[in-house]
Amino acid sequence: MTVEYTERGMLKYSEKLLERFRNPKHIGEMENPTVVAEEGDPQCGDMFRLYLKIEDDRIVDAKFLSFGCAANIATGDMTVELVKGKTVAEAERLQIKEIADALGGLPLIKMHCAVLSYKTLKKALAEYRKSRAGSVSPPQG
Amino acid sequence: MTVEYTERGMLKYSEKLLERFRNPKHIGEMENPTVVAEEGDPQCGDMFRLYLKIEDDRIVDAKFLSFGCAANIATGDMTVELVKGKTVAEAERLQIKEIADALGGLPLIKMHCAVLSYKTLKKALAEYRKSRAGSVSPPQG
Amino acid sequence: MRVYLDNGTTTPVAPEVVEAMLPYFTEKFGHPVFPYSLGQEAADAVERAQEIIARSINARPEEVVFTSGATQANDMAIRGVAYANRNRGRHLITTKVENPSVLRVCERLEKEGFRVDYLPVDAEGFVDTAELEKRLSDETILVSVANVNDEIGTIEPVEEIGEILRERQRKIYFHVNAAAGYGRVEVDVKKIGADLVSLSAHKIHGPKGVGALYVAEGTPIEPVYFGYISLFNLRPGTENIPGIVGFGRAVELMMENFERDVAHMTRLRDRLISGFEEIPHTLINGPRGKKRSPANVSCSFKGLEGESMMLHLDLNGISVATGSACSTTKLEPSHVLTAIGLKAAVAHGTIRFTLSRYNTEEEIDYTLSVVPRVVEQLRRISPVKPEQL
Amino acid sequence: MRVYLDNGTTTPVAPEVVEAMLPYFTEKFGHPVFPYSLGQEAADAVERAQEIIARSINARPEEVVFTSGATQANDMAIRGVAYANRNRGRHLITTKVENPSVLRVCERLEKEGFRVDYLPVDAEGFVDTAELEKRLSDETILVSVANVNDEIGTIEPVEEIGEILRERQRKIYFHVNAAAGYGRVEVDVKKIGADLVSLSAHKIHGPKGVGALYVAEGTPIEPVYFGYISLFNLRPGTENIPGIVGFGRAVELMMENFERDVAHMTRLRDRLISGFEEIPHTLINGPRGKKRSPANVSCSFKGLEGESMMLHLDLNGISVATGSACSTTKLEPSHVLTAIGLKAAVAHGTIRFTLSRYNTEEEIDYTLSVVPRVVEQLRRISPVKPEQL
Ligand SMILES: Cc1ncc(COP(=O)(O)O)c(C=O)c1O
Ligand SMILES: Cc1ncc(COP(=O)(O)O)c(C=O)c1O
Repeated sequence: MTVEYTERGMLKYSEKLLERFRNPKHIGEMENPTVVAEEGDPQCGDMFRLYLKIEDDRIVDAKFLSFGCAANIATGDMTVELVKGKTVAEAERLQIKEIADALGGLPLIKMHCAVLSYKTLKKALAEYRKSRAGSVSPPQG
Repeated sequence: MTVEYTERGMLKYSEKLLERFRNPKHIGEMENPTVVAEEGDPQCGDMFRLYLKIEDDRIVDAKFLSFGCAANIATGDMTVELVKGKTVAEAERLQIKEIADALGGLPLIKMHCAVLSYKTLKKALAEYRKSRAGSVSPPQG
Repeated sequence: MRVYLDNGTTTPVAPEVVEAMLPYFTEKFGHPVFPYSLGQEAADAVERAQEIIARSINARPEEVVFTSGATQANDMAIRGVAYANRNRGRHLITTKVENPSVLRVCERLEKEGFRVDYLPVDAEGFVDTAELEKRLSDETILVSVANVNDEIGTIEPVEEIGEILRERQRKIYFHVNAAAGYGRVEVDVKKIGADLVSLSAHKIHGPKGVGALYVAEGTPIEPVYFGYISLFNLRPGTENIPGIVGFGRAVELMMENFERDVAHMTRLRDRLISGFEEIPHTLINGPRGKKRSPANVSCSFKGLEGESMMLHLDLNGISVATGSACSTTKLEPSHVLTAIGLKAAVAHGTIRFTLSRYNTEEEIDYTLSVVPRVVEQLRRISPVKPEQL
Repeated sequence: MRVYLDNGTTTPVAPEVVEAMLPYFTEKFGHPVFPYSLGQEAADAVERAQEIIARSINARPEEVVFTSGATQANDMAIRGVAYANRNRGRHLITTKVENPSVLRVCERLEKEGFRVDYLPVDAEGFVDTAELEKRLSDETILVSVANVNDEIGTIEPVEEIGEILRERQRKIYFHVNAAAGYGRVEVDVKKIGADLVSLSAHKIHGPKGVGALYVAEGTPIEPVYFGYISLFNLRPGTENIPGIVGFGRAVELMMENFERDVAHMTRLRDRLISGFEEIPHTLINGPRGKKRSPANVSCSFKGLEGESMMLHLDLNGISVATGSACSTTKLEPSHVLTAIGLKAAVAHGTIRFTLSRYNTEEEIDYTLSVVPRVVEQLRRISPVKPEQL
């Protein structure tokens, strides 16, 4: 076994992340969303629900609810921020790393939070595609 | 193995011992002693030389030299104190414990110092007896 | 307002303690190993601290060994006694609700070929003593149980356990981790029948980096640390002299104020509990009344997650602990909350409020005004409905 | 006059260090494991101290683990690396002149089936590097050598040793106990080629009860302590936060004043040496000049015994160490003095004077006026004639 460095390194939140946690901009329920998706499980300590309002293949509004730690709330808020106003195709190209980077990095042990909001987004977009299947053009390469 | 208590307990000097060490009363060389005895070895860290002046089987004067630690000097000084003015027979009855007790106790690890001055005393007295052999009465019970 | 309610994790050092320590940094800075005056001064200070601590637990001064904390004391005690008694048997018994500092050592011993039983607890966290009796065997050499559970405040029946062990013909050593209980409940090694007791200074307004292990005279124990021996064979290395002095002073203050502090903390504790009970979908973990640590309130607010709650309370100036009070890097819910049967989803919403003599009624008023608001706020943004849990 | 000349045993804490520590007792008293603000403050303080110490030895902050002293760092390093590499071989090499904190660990490993070679030294205390090359084998996994001998001040050729080890195809880990050398000579882990370096705060005007181990990234090392993990996997237990802060501040002061302090100590050292050389039948142990620690004067006054001398100097207000600087309970003469070939009778009359930045010229004048008088006084009452030794 090789020395593992301080667990603290794995826990430390960036100022950016904490700021997002304290003042999330996109949290809350949405009435009449185009699509809703949920991922996670409270038994595992985190759950994430994403609401998207999509018009003309563009995400005109997005909101989320979170049961989870500070990183969960902050990554959720940042995910919404990064896709709001984008086209569905653009949103589909979002990378986990972009979410983490936009928060000034994520402690390793909290990476799963970015994964959770990312997966929820993917699920929501897939659902949207499915519901529109045939009626819209497929996403560009 | 059972827990051994602090080594410090074995090292701590009593105030009485330190006072003796600081101000020994009987240290120094003696001219024309009746008998001189030496015990110990500088290689082992302590050496003790005892001078007795004996008149009519009574120790009328005693002095010592010491190469050794504070306990060595203090036990030496106390040994002399305890036998000075005594008869040879009385001096022969001195116990190691009396020396240690008179100093307010000795750290366990320093007990050998009392042993050293005691052995030197015994040796000196034996030598005295030997040199007087036949000319004096044997020690009483 | 700043309200510190995480005294189970660590406590502010008492001003009197800092004052007692100060001379030992710059004036009485000698090394206790040398018999010159500066050294003796340091050694005497260690002895005085041994006396104070011994008196506080009804032991003899030589039975107190200083360590760098309860973690080290637990490691020294459990492995030390296990190794020294391995020829008499290789079975240990502890509980499912011990502090990680005990559990990690037991797991280590399991890797080394010892067998360890982890006793279950009931819904309030009380160790199952009937189960203990069942598990005792001719191979059992050591039992380790904390006197107070650090997460949910359960005062464990250590005297009863001591009694059970004493009744056996075969000597079974009894270790009590009293890090969470010291200063909150009486710790009398004779009444408990403990052979080893771990203590920590920073839980009782002493400094971090110092603790103690009580080892009853004659207890077979092997050193598990090696190196330069200063004062204690079991714990090599230059002693943290100012820390030890501070620990001693902290214990003096603890003993002087014990009854008053306990009454004070109990009052504040019960006010917090009553207040939290009014918040819907909220559980109080652990027992009520006399069997609960006067300093502990553990509360599960359903439908929210503890870390967020902790950080929101922090934004409001209130410091608390969450989930497993001692470890936030593991993603599993607290092993203690799991052991008392809490669903994981509820365990994740658990906050621990722990008191000290320095908390005031005003601080409790403030806390009771903030907590319900934060709970509501977090429930509003949560996709998990409390009534579903 | 009070003159402290036992800085090799421990040092007074610098006033700046006490000042830096104070807020961490009563205000910034948080536990570093929690991400609430009080906790982060403590964790940040630990990180800052890691950075300071890393810079001082040319390492990276994450490579610095805090311990309760050099004793613990040595134990962690030597056993940790030995266990982690036991499959590659079970042979260690150290020297006959190491501090007991290293020797006791090596002896422990011998009991556990490791083989340890203890390298001889020459009359000035220099490790025999030719012998090192001879002893290296395909079983060798670790070499441990102090950079400065704590008793006689010899600056060991650790860079040369590092070079020898680097030239081997097979990786042999190199541990350097720098407790006595830190603050006296440069410690650059890269230049030395060290994989592990032990440091102690109380030897450089920091507080007792805190030290550090440098572990080069990628070094295989197993934990040898078990329990509650706070910040460091290798060293469980709540960190001594004020101590760590004080250690960091002490290192800052050390680095700021390094050249001046070294020049100052060197001057005082050489004055003491010149003065003592005028006392008949007196030996200076260890090398002269650049290869000697600026802080160390080791002197054997033939025909007298060290403890008496130490206590007589103490009566005159002067604190010094004797014989084995670190242990006065064993009755054998210092293993270091024996290793350099001193006769036991001479070794028993050895006094160690160790300097710090706080010693003054006046103190040296005073010491030089007292020492010859005490030597004469003790020789007068000694049955052993110096010329016979
Ligand atoms: C019950 C219990 N045991 C042990 C410890 C660890 O003690 P220390 O921080 O002194 O290492 C703690 C807290 O940290 C505790 O609450
Ligand atoms: C060379 C050396 N190594 C290790 C130690 C022990 O360090 P600590 O007192 O920090 O445990 C000392 C002195 O005590 C020393 O001089």
